[in-house]
Amino acid sequence: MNLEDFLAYIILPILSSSTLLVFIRFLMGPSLSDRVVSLDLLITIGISIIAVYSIVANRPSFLDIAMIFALIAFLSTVAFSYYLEKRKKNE
Amino acid sequence: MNSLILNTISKTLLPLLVLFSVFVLLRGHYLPGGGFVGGLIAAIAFILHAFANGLNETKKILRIHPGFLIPIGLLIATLSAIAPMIITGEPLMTGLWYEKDIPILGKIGSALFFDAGVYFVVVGICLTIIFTISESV
Amino acid sequence: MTWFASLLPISLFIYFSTFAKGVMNGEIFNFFTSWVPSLGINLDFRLDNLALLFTLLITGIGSIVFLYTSQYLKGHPKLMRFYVFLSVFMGAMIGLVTSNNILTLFIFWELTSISSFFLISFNNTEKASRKSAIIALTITGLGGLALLAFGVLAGQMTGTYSISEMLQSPEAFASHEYTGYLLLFLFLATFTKSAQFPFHFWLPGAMKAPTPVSTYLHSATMVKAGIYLLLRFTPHFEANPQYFNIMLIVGGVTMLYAAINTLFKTDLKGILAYSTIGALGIIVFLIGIGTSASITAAIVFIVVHALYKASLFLVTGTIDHQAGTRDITQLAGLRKVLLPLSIAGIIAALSSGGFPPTVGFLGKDLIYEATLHGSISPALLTTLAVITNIFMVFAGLLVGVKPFTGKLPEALGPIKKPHFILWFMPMILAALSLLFGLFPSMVQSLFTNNITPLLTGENSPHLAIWHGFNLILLLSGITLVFGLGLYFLWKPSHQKEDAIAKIEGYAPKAIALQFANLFQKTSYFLTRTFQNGYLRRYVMIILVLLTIVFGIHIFINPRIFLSLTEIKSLNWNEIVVLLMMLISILFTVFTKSRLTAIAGMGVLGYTMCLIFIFYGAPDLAMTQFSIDTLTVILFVLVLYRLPKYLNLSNKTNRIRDAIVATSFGTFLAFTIIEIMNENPVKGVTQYYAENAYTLAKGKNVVNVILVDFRGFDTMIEISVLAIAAIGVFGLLKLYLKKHEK
Amino acid sequence: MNDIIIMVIISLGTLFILLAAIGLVRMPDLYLRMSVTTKAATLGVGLILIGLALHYMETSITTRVIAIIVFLLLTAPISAHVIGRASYFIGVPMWKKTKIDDLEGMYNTKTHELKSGFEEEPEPEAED
Amino acid sequence: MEILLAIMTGILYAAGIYLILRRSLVKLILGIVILGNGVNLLIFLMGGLVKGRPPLIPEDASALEGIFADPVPQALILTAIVISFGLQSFAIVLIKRAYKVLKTDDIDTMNKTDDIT
Amino acid sequence: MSEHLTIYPIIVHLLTAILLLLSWMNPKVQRYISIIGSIVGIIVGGLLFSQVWTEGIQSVQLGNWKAPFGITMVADTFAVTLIVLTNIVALAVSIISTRNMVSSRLKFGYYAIFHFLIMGLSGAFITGDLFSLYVWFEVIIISSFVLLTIGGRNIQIEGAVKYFTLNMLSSIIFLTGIAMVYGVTGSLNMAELSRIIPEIENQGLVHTISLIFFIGFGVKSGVFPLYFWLPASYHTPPAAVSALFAGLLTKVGIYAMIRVFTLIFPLGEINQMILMVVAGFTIFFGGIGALVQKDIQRIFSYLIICHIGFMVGGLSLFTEVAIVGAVMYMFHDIIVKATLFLIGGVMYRIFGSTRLYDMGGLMDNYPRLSFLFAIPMFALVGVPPLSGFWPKVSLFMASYTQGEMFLLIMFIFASLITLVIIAKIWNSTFSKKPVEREKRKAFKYFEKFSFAEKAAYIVPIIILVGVTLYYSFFAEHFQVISERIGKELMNTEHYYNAVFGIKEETKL
Amino acid sequence: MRVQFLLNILLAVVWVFLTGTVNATNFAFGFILSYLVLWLISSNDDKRKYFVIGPRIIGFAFYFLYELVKANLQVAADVVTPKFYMEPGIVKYPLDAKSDLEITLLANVITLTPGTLSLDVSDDRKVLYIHAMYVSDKDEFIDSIKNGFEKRILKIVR
Ligand code: NA
Ligand code: NA
Repeated sequence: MNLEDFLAYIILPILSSSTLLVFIRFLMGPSLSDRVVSLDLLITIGISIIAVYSIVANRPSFLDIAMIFALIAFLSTVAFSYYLEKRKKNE
Repeated sequence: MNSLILNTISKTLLPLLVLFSVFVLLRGHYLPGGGFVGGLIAAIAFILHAFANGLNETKKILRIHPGFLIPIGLLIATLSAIAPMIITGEPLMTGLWYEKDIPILGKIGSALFFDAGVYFVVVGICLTIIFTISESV
Repeated sequence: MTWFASLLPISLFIYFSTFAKGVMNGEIFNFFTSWVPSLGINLDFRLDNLALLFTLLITGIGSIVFLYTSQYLKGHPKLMRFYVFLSVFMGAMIGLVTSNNILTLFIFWELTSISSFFLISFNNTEKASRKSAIIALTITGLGGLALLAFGVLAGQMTGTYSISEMLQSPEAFASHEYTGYLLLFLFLATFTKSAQFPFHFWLPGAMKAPTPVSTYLHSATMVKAGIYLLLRFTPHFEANPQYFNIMLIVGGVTMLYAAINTLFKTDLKGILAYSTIGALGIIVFLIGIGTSASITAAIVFIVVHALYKASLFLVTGTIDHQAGTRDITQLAGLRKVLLPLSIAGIIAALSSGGFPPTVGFLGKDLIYEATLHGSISPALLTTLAVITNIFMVFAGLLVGVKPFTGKLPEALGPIKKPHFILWFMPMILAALSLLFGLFPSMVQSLFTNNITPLLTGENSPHLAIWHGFNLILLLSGITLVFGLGLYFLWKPSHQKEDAIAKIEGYAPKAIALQFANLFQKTSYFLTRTFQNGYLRRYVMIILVLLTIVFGIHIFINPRIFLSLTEIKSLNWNEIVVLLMMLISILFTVFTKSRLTAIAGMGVLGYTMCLIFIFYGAPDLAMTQFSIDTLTVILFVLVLYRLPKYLNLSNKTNRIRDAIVATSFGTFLAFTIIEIMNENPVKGVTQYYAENAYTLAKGKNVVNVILVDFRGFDTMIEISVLAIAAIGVFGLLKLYLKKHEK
Repeated sequence: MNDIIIMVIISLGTLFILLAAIGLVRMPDLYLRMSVTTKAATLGVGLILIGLALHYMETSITTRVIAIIVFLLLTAPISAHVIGRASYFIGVPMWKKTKIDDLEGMYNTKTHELKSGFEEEPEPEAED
Repeated sequence: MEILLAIMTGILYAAGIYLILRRSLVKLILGIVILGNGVNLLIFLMGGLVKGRPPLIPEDASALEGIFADPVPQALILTAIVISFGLQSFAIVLIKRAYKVLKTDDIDTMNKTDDIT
Repeated sequence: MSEHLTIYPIIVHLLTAILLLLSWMNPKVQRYISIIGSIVGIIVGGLLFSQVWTEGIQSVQLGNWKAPFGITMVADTFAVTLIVLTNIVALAVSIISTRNMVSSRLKFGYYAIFHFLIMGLSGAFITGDLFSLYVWFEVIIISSFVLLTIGGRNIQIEGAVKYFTLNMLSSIIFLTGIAMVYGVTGSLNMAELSRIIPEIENQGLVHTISLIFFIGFGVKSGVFPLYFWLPASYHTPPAAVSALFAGLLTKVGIYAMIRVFTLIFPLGEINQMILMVVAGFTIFFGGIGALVQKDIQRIFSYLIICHIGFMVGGLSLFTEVAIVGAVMYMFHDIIVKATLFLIGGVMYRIFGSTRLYDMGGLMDNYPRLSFLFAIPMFALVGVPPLSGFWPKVSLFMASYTQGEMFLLIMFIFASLITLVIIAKIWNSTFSKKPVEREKRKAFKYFEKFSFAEKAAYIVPIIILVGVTLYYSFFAEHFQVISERIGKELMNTEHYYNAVFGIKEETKL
Repeated sequence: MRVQFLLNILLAVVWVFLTGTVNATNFAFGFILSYLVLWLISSNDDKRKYFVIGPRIIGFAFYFLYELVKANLQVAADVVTPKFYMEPGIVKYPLDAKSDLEITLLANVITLTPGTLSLDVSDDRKVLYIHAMYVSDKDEFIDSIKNGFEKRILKIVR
């Protein structure tokens, strides 16, 4: 088994399954924070999926997407937190 | 947000992200990226800074109202678009290219300036929108 | 100085008179300037006998009215405006009767409607005036549009808009697929304008105008426009019996209906209004008989009617001006104060009644002559004519004689002598009635000798006051006797007027108004039903339409290729992505919390990114991701001031919406699958692949498209962004002060 | 570089990610979930990225991998920190078996100020 | 996958439509965002699906050869995404302003514009 | 220089807008820039027109990429005439805005967005690329949103929500259509599409796609039953903005409809019938809507809808003569509707309200103004020889030659109801006694205006009325132009040749 | 220290020019080379600090990695086994670190190691609140951090 096949048939499915697990937490919640954390983790896993996929498809340029994911993913988390605090403050 | 940790990191990330955004802008013609995404990243950098340190701090860093970046960007893009009409008499948006390669940037041409215009506009609009909203909350 | 304005009609009258000699010798004067030749609309004027008759009436009576007005409205603040309107109206009338181009004619026709609108509502602060004006305008406007349709149809059918040239294509007017429409439109135009039953009711309302206007509009001009057109097109329709039959019926009904109505009016102008309608009915009726005698009668009657009706109107006006009332029940004995006026009134009344030796007698004779020798049922036609004329006698006497006879009621108070213009003008007209009556040969040589052949191809019968003792004389006698009898026996009163008012609910006017009312209500209902302010319904309608479009497509043109091999080739990643996408959609749709919905949207965007990555669109993935992040930030920043979701729609709504949404989605999906089976040759894509680097010096083809091949799109796109940003800025920052709004 | 080593590194990374995912589902409260997951995933991604760098063995890619890892190390704790503090603030409940809560009562709910408990001069209470 | 994505596009449209038919302004905007995603996916599908072959000219080549994803729809989507972003941000602010001045999120209470007064 | 003229109308307004943004805080300068920009726009439009008129359809290949690889801008007679008219309206609105728009609005980019809107309109008219058309539409939509909402009162915001939602929806529909066209043909160049589409084997699909376009454009152009956003929003913004919207926005929808249904999807029998029915209903519902309204701006809004029926009806007949009529009507409508909304603005200043009930006495108090106002009002009715009359001749002709008496009767209905409505307005506004109000609004009434302010309100109306009168008395000019447009639209090879640089042997 | 760093870069650039090969690898090589050279020629303590930091950072990185893996494994065991052995709690951690940078670094490092999570810093910067999974003994927990991460970080930064 060469690397590409290994990644495509073993690693990627595992990563996808992890995604699914995280997604389940996203659906379950129960709090908004849980969902935000799930979203954050989803994106992190996405970075790994992209990395692995870039090897599978032999497109190193996909790494750039991963880079952008890594840089700005947490911004929505910050935004949500900002929201949670502000909302509390307003109430 | 009143968080020491976030404040510190955001100050570190700001130059990093801005640098990165320029990088993304410059390489767009060859690899994924370009003025649009670059502009977004730059904007996000400042937005993060604003989240962490408050709007006023960020505005101090920016010095000018982000709204001004919009006409500036538009002007750059427009000029690079009409440059061929003036310089070579070719139609609007015709690419003008400097013959030789330039280190790092590769080929330099009007498309690059155009992309830079896009970059500025995007930064300007994102910041204008987000800042306006946070101010008027 | 206000009489100065009268120089206009007077000089025009003189000007047109100079053509009289030539025209009477059979000459036809043409004036042609091209205007909009591409449409076949030209300034094509043609002065023949018929046109001349009308121009002289228009300018002649116009002169009188202009002069009369100078005293009647003396010192009125809006006198100049009045003259302007009147002049425009006169000009339009002249244009109308001299146009040889049917569309140019239409232009003038509409101008008369519009300028009469202003004239009728001249007393603009009175609600009744305004209402009458609008009714008149609506009715005549409808007619005008019908005329346009007629003109265009006739023009298309004959290939010319020149009225005289249309004569070359008689078949268009006789038997053509669209001749029916032609008739419909023409009659709609003329019957509305000339106040034929059931469109007549605008005319009594138009009496709200100052009396000079009524005089002008209803004696010689406005209402005669329809008559003019009918006469003008008589040669064209020569071979079409329907043309004449319809007129006969409509004219007959109109004259009878109007005649009877005169009994129940107490306002002088009201009586005159109905007698005008009656006269118009008679003219249409005469044209409808369609013989040369009847046409001649119609022409003569036009002149007769113009003279006496104008005169009576002016008399009425002076009475009103001096006595301050037009109520016939209150008026009597005015001869003592207004002697010259009473002479004019009596002469006009006599002419109206057809007493010899006025020209009215001549007219009446010709009418009976025509009915007696009509093509169908002379007895019936004659009976109708006699009955009508009896009422006309009555009406004439009532207006022209009654106010002057008897004892002056004290209630009227002291009455000043009028300015001489106010009695002299009606007097001129009355004198003319008398003059023409005494010398019928003048009428014949001036009018009928030339016009009758023009319209019928036959010579005019000999006109004379005295034809010897014959049936016609007898009929005239009967008419006068019964008319006089009616005048002495029937006293108009308010009670009678009120009594008839009770059944006026069934009159055309009431029906029309009810219809208008109903129409208004229906309009209101429909407008509120459709434009009810509920955005969701608006959206719904659009979506349902779209769904129907796709649905029909799927059902009548099913080309769906589903292959299972595709499902088998799926790998786990794809399944996971699809699953996540599906669930996050459902989640976003059905969650009870806004924030969770936004988070769900974030996941949705993220799965889109993954799809873009898997299928070779890194730029898209990047952009989608950054934009999604920004959108989430935006939402979050905005949302915390907004209230929580409320579950607002009820279950039925939700089910209904779900049905629409799912059927739309399903149909769309099928259509997409269908489209994906098309495999177009993508020349453009191929070109980009080959030339992105060599010609545009970029290796990221998507980016090269964005900044070069289709760079201008990007230019516009950033403009969109700029606008949006400015908009956001303004929307949130700009709060206008009260005075700035 | 030998493919086997890359496979091992990537597999390890994947394993950590899987663990993080499982942890996220299994852990009983938000704080524990965050505790478990954010870092495991960061480690996992880092390993996978290293594997990728080893696979390509190109400067441009290696630098980018390093950049991503640095970015992650900078941002991942921030996410956890901001969401954790916000959650505590709005009262996302802790697991029933939580032993200590030193943070309790330290936040000023109005001003968001956080006390240390070591303040030198306790500020006089504001009169409302 | 093509067919599944086609169906997914249908679902996105359906979801968007369902949301914009709700009475809440927020849902309305969410619906529009989802519809936007649907359109993007549709455009993407219209270019034909090609796995893992982005339209990037390799470093050692001067043209794209063989199979590659159609760049045209990608460029169109990019433009569309950006434009929708502009519109959406404006819309989001609009609902904020609407809520501020009208004091409601319920679209059904916004029916004054068509009153006949 | 002259070979690039095609693109100038866009560049002029783009640069003007940028300049305006740069002079952000200086309303005074903005006013001058805007007026100068509009005047330059008219000049450029005029030059382009004369070029098109003498040399035939002009095209520019943006980026110097030959069609269909880049974006082609095509100025045919239709487009260029619309551009000239657009710029004239722009000048008028620009002038009235100097006073109708308070300085604070200008500081929030009013003028810049206004010029972006004009740029968008010009772009939509001359683009030869389907996707580009979408992008131009978005420029138009977003700038109109902004103009609609800035400084918004409650009702304005409410109107904007409706406007936004429905227009957004229509954009999505339009984009869906474009995607499908690309999926079927692999091309976006409109000229190329005109050749590819007929070759498609699956014509059923093509037909469905054409209907999607119809619905998309239908919303924008305000046809039944897709017009709801229009009456809900057009009466809400200041007069200058309403005038701009009324004159131009719906026309872009119509323009697109005419363009697409002549060039890309020439109307077949079914679509003709659909359009015809739609036209009839549009006339009917627009007309009755206008009839029941009590506010002058709302009445005009509904009349916009009603008169859209003329244009859609003309298109539905699909003969050269009918297209001529539709196009002629469009030209007339652009000018007159804009004028009417400007007049509405003046009336608002005079009476402090736009409700008919609150008005009156205009004719007695402002006789000269009344005369001025009467011209566009009666032109709208189509009182001959004013501008509204001329197109009807062609439309009536075409209805007759196509044997569509239904349409003919609907046209008559539209004219009649317009007549009644205008007469009603006349009665309430001009004729009736002014309403005595105890409490007057606290704002500057027209009578208190300085001369300059009055001029700013009246000069634009005079300009537009001047155009109307020119149209009215020199209708031949417009007729000849429209006939050429009809020829160009109905014979697509001219367009195709211009785009693909094929020399034509015979000129039009 | 800053001077040293700039000098280092300058020398690396000079190296690049000298060798005539303009690329990243050569620059990195030049950088390391000049670093060593500078280290050799450095005279006083202040200058020396620049050269102590390098190895310390590397040392810290390894320590961090070690802690990361170790803790990860510990948590992993807890995650995959059915029963939870954790004793979670929020611990008030008194800070020695003073500057923004120090506190942030420490907090982030703590967060990055599994099982612990920096929740917030008190406004007077005296205390860091840490959520931890395993706090069987609070003092021991605090000590482990004090002597582990905090000490190392302070060494690098100060
Ligand atoms: Na790009
Ligand atoms: Na180019």
